[in-house]
Amino acid sequence: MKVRVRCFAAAREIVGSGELIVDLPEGSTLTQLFDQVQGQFPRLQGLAGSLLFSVNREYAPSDKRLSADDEVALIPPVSGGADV
Amino acid sequence: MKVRVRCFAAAREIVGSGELIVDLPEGSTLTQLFDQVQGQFPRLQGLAGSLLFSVNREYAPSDKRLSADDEVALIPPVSGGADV
Amino acid sequence: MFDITDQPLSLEPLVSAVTRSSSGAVASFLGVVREQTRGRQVLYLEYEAYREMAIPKMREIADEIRRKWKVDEIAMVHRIGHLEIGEVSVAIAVSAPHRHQALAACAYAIDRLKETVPIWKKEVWTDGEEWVGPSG
Amino acid sequence: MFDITDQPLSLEPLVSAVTRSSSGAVASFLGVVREQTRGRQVLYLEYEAYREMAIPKMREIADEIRRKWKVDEIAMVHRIGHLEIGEVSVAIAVSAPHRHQALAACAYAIDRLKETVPIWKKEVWTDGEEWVGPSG
Repeated sequence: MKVRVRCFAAAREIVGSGELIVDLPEGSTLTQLFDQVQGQFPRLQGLAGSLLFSVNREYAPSDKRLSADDEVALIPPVSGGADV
Repeated sequence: MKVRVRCFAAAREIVGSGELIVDLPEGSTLTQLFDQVQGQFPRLQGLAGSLLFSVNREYAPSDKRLSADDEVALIPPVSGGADV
Repeated sequence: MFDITDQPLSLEPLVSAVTRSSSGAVASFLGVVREQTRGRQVLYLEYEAYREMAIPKMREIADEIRRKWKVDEIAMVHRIGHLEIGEVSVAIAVSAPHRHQALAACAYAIDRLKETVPIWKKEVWTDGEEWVGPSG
Repeated sequence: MFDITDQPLSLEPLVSAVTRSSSGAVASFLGVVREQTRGRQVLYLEYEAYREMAIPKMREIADEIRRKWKVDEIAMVHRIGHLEIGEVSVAIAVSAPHRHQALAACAYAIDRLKETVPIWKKEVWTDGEEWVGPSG
């Protein structure tokens, strides 16, 4: 199955693009997705401990199983709202 | 001695003016001033329990002794800042 | 900026007045004339101030704030005269390096203004009028 | 009003958007780009958002606020793109019948925005750049 992976901030810069299409076995989890993407972009390992995921624009745990056409995002620690 | 008495809000409406000049014996207190003004404007009695005084633009206790040329104000309960 | 005015208030001039290069946060407050006041239909309000005492009392509140929180600047302006429903009676802005200070100081400023600054409000209804106390 | 924009922010449109005839208070907050950030000289900031998720997350914060306080309306707008020192990165306004609700809800809104809304800031200094975490 194919899922769309959106990349932001430091993750986007490592990947070199705001979006990837990743081909995965049916029933894969977010962890499996991330392992695959990290295989392609090893520098993502530096973010791994702090990264959150969203699936279809909701934060999701890393054991969540994905479905075809899901929109996943790699979400580094957020920092909106000014330095205050 | 003469002191200037400024009147605001309900006190101003009862007195019919924003300002009075009151002639008092030397060393009179705010209480004595108010008794004299109330003698002239008996409806002030309805405010007496809630009224504060200022002398020279600072809140002052009613036993404060006045000096010539002091600016006294009759200060009904304040209600600035909207009904919130 | 501490003032009493008979002109309509807006926040923008206060925000500009308080923002410094050290300011990371500007908290502000507007008091607005509400439609309903304790069940009676208000037509309009009349605000009156002891201007020569009110402005120094605003400055005292600012001094209190500076003793309690690390803030950059404070602005308070109160309107007087005839106010219609929906109009702004008071505007406050506080800038600070950090948001918690700005927000706490702004809340303190409006609480203290209502307690100590000699300004009075008369409510005018269809069937009468009354000077309102601090709980109003 | 919940939005992400690359245009300069000002409070006035948010204040107008939230004020109702029932509103006695409008509390607002601006986040401003400060000169000093942990001792390094910032030249400018770059903000980036996951827009399609950020706006629903702002609406969720507004829903949380409505469950906690009696408020009239809530507006939150975050700017993205290139921001210079002194520019506004986020603007929030909350109206309520009473001041305590408006002030508490406004403080809650900025706290939660910083925690949950997918927006990122990169600091650019004279000698480098870095994506900043939530404590930054």
